Amino acid sequence: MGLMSKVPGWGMAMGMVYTFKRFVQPKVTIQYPEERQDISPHHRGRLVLLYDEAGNLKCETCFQCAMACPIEIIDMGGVDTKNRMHVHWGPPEQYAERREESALRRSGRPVSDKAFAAWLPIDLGPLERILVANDYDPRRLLTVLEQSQATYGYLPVAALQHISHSTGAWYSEIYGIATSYPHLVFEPGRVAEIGLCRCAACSLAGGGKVRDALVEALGIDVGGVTPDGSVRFSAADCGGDNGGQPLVTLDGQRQPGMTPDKARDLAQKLRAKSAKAANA
Amino acid sequence: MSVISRPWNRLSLAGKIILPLFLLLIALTVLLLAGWQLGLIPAVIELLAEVVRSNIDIFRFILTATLTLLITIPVAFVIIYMEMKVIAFLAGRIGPNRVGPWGTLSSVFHGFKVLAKEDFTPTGADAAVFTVAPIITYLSSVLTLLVIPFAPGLVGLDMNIGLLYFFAVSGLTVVGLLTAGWSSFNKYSLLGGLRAAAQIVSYELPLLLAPVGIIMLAGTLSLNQIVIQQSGWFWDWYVFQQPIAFIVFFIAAAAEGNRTPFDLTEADSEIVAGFATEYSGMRFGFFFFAEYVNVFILSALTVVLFFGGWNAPIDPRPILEFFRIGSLTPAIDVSSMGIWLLWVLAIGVPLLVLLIALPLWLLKSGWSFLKSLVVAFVLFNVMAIAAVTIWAFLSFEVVVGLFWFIVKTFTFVFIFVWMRGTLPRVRIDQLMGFAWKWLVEIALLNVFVTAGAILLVQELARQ
Amino acid sequence: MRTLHDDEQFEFELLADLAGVDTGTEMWVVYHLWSPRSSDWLRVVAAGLSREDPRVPSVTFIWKGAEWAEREAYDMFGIIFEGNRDLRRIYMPPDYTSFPLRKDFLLPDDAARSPGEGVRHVEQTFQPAEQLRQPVLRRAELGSTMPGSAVELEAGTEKTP
Amino acid sequence: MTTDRGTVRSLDDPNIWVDTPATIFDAVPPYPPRTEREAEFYHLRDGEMLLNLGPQHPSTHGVLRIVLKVDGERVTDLDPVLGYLHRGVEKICENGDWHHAISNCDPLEYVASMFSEAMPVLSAEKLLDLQIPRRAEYIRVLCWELNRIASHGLFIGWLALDLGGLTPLLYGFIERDRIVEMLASLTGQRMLFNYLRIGGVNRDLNHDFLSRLGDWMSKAAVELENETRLLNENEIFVRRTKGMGVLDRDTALRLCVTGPNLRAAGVPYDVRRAHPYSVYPELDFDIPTRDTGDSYARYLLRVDEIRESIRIIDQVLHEMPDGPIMAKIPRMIRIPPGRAFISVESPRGQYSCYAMSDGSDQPFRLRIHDPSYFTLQAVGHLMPGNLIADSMAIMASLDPVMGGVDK
Repeated sequence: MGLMSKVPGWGMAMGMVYTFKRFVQPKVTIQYPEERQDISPHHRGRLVLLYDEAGNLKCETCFQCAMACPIEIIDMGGVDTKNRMHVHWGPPEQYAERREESALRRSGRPVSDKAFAAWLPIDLGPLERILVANDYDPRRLLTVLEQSQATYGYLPVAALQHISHSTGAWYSEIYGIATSYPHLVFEPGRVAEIGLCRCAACSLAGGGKVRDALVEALGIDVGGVTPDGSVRFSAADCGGDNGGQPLVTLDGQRQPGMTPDKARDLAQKLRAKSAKAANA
Repeated sequence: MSVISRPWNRLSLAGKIILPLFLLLIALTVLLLAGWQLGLIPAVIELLAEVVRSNIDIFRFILTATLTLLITIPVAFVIIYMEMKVIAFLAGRIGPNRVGPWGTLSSVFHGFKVLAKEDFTPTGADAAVFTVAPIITYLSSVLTLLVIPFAPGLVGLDMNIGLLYFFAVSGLTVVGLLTAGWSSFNKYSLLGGLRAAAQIVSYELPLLLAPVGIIMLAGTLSLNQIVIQQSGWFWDWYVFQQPIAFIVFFIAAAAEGNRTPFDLTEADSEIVAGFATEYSGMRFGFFFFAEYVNVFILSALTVVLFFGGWNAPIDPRPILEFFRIGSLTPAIDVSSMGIWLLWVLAIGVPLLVLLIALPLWLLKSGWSFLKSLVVAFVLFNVMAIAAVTIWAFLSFEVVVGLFWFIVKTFTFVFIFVWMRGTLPRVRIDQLMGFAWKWLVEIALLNVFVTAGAILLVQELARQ
Repeated sequence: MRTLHDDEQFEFELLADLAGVDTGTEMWVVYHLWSPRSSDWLRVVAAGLSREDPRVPSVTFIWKGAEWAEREAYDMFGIIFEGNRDLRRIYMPPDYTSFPLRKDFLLPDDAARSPGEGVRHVEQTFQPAEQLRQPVLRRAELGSTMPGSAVELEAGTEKTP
Repeated sequence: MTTDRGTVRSLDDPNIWVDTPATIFDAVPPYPPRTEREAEFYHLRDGEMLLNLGPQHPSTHGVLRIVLKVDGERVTDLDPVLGYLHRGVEKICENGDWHHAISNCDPLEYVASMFSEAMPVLSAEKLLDLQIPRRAEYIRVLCWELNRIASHGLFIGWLALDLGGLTPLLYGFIERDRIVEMLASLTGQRMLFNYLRIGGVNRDLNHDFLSRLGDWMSKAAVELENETRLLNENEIFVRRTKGMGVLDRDTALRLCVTGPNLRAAGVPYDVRRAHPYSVYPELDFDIPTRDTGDSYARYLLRVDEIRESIRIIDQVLHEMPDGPIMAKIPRMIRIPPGRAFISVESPRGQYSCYAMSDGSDQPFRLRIHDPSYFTLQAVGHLMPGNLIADSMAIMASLDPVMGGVDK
């Protein structure tokens, strides 16, 4: 072979011959869905919950594994041994949740800054009494939220976090429930509310122009709250009898004869009043 | 206006497309009918026929140009699929086998994917040049197909300067690559473009010099004549008279088509994707197809120049005389059958299908009669197609030529892909050194040797 | 160090490791030296560096490879190696000012707060010689001959951190 | 849609204009040069251009950005920018106890993680001066050598890929997959094994592992020959690697390069012989060295090392004693205060760790010395003067792994 390898192309030719040999040899690909690779029984790749012979789950949420996990990726939730209380270990949802206090803001809905006064320390006494009354039951979250809004006037972030911690319900569950009911409010203090009816009749009567004026004045769209938390712009419903004018309500009362620039003054008056109240 | 505008924006997107088309259709039919009545349309057709008859060769060129453009698409698909499969098999894996039977449709879906992808122009890129570059590359590699003789009668335009035209047009790819590299405002593509220019220009020389020996032997530049002169047994092919030229030509062809081991221009481990870094969508598709059409053309040219284009390796005629078999073409003259043809099609075909279905149904007890009918029909189709191809193969000269041409070309494409699977890449300065220091000298030497040989032969012939 | 390296009697030609250590009260730099021939090894500890301004002569003049080890020690502990031509941060982003591996480095508050608050700002100011100082050519100044791309970039103004 | 402005409307907030990538990501940093070296690097003479071998470049082994100063095709200077894969492993190890340190150190050298896993294990054992059972020692050596072969097999594939050859990488992966599947049957994981424990190993050899090891050993040598036949005499490969990136003896020593790259420069220095640990003194194997020190020598040297490893595995299998695989240590170990410096011969060089313990169950300081860190630095000194294409080949032949570089 010594002599032949002096010929310039010989090395490459031998390489080509070898690849051609591999060309005809059987292939190693494993067609995944049809054929499965023979993974050894000792493979630790799959986290599997074991069942004992009686058929019920061996894991009794003792959190040994979650505590021992060096990179804290085990996030467990379950019911405690007496099947009474929902228990939960691990960073609340994902890492993103841990950095961003309020799921509300992360959910992308425009929310006023006041709602995020980070951890305004409120006294949790009354909240604790409410939770005991409801037996820390995550299934009765709505009643807990309504009672806590009754006591504090609104739903402070600290209260929501305490509820989440004690009942084990996740942040997103609590915020999901709180945001889906209009009467649960996140902003402290009186929040003026401007309602505008968007039905076909009102729109034809010029409701679109009023809406644009209000949006431009308040800086938010329907269903939002102004950043300084003073005015909420919600959707009202005239039920058809709007008498030829778009229905605009202020805190529920109908405002007759509402033209776009009248609506703008109303909105600015409201924001000015709350700004005055804020720095007073 | 609000009455029309209101339902219009309520129309769905599809509705907005179909509605105007429908209206257009109605208008056209009305126009056609009116024209037909007034005798307007036949006059127009007459005029057109007159124009075509007057300058026939321009129309022939346009026809062949569009035909070659259309041929390249399936050819490129086949070669892309072949490359994917062969490299996979070389590397011990199976390659695409999910889309279509044995993965044959995967290259077609590559084409669709390339069409569907967003065609993005980077911020600093010079939009005009950026768009034109892939078109130049693609056209220059496709237009060369005009000159290649696929089969005895089947050649786009039998120019008597075929070879010269081929090299002139394929020289354009450099322009495309360079402009692509420069205009996409990216350092990597600039490097890629410059490398491409240097490489292709420096390998153009050996590519041109190698066939000079053959031109001297053949005496003409027209590819058709060259192939005709190589007819007969396989030892009449030029590769046996010009072995060195063949080796030089093959290496230069590999460099010309940017194939490994010379694929410096889009060396993905060094300069990301060379000149095609910033391209996406259909523009990248042009480059992608151009490369594979280039491979097809270069192997086709090697076959035409050195391996006797569409000539069969063995000359059937002497063997036939030996066995005293007359001309093989069975003389079924379909057109003269007239009504019988109708009968054969109407009854013969179902009868045959039934004939095949019965044994299937009886033997395969599990199958319902309908299923065996379907299977029988499929089998019948397969047999019918086989019969037709054999009949065509025997009776038409063109089909035989085309068959041999395709076989030879695809062996060379296989060799190109095989090289791509095995060999590593050559460095830019080694590549240039190899071209200038070795290939050009050998090609020149070959030219002189052939010239000397021809003179010697003439001298002997005269005595 | 030089004697250890060159002296035939010791022949410690191989710098196995250069490590910075923060012992809570002071800073150390620990060198491990190995000799390629015999299997004996040596640990040299430069202890007693003050936490405010830990300065150590650099060993890059003997082992050129120590350059990055020193860069890492500077990046993680803030230990300044005099004589190292290229002492800048190697892992952390260039405008990061606190030193992560120090004992007084609190991860949560540093991650949350913007860099630089509360931790001493050690930034090596280096004024290059005049002719090196000419402004670096920015894209707009490259004389963009491309008529189409009117890239209005502010010409050549460096954005200081 | 080509935006000729340098800025585009940002997606989250329509009224914010954001620089388009083309304008932000420029090789020239926005801040003034901070050190003399940086100033000298970013000062462009005429004809030179700064080229960003960006974090997601196809041939950097992991996430690494190199700013090349390029004059035409020739590299005149380069400045690697690290930190893209920096997870602060040393800081995390200081916050977790010694058992956590093991699984934290796994992804450090992810191609051969059995070696980087040995760092906390061996240093804890040295601090405890614990005598672990011989069977555990032998199993560890077996796993180390298997891992070395897998890593070198992959090295051959990467080197060929960086030079343009497609199939050697796949042959390398087929080869590596057999070994990794075998190790998975022993340790449970395919890549980051987490198998060593302080005082021994996690699980004993099982039948599945031994059967796979058996049929692999039978055709290991033949596979190796086939694998290298494709590249050894290939003219293009040889011409691209011979005489490329020459690292002679004293520059290697001055650059603190260790392992195969140093042995390719002619220094017969192997941690397994120079500072023997576990059962290596009892095994007889020799240290292959080359003296030309170029990429081709490094390639051939790693092929010889695979042969050596196969020999070692042979001996280990024959002399495997039986007995316990775990020394008796308390569940919650308190490492006595002290300092230990241990090192292991990993496929990329001397992988060592300087561990300090202050008596609590958490390591006080776990300094990890990764050979790829210094190999990458050597790349910085070897590349200037070559072409861009060669810089890839040189870096591939030195075989740094970014996980270890950006600890």
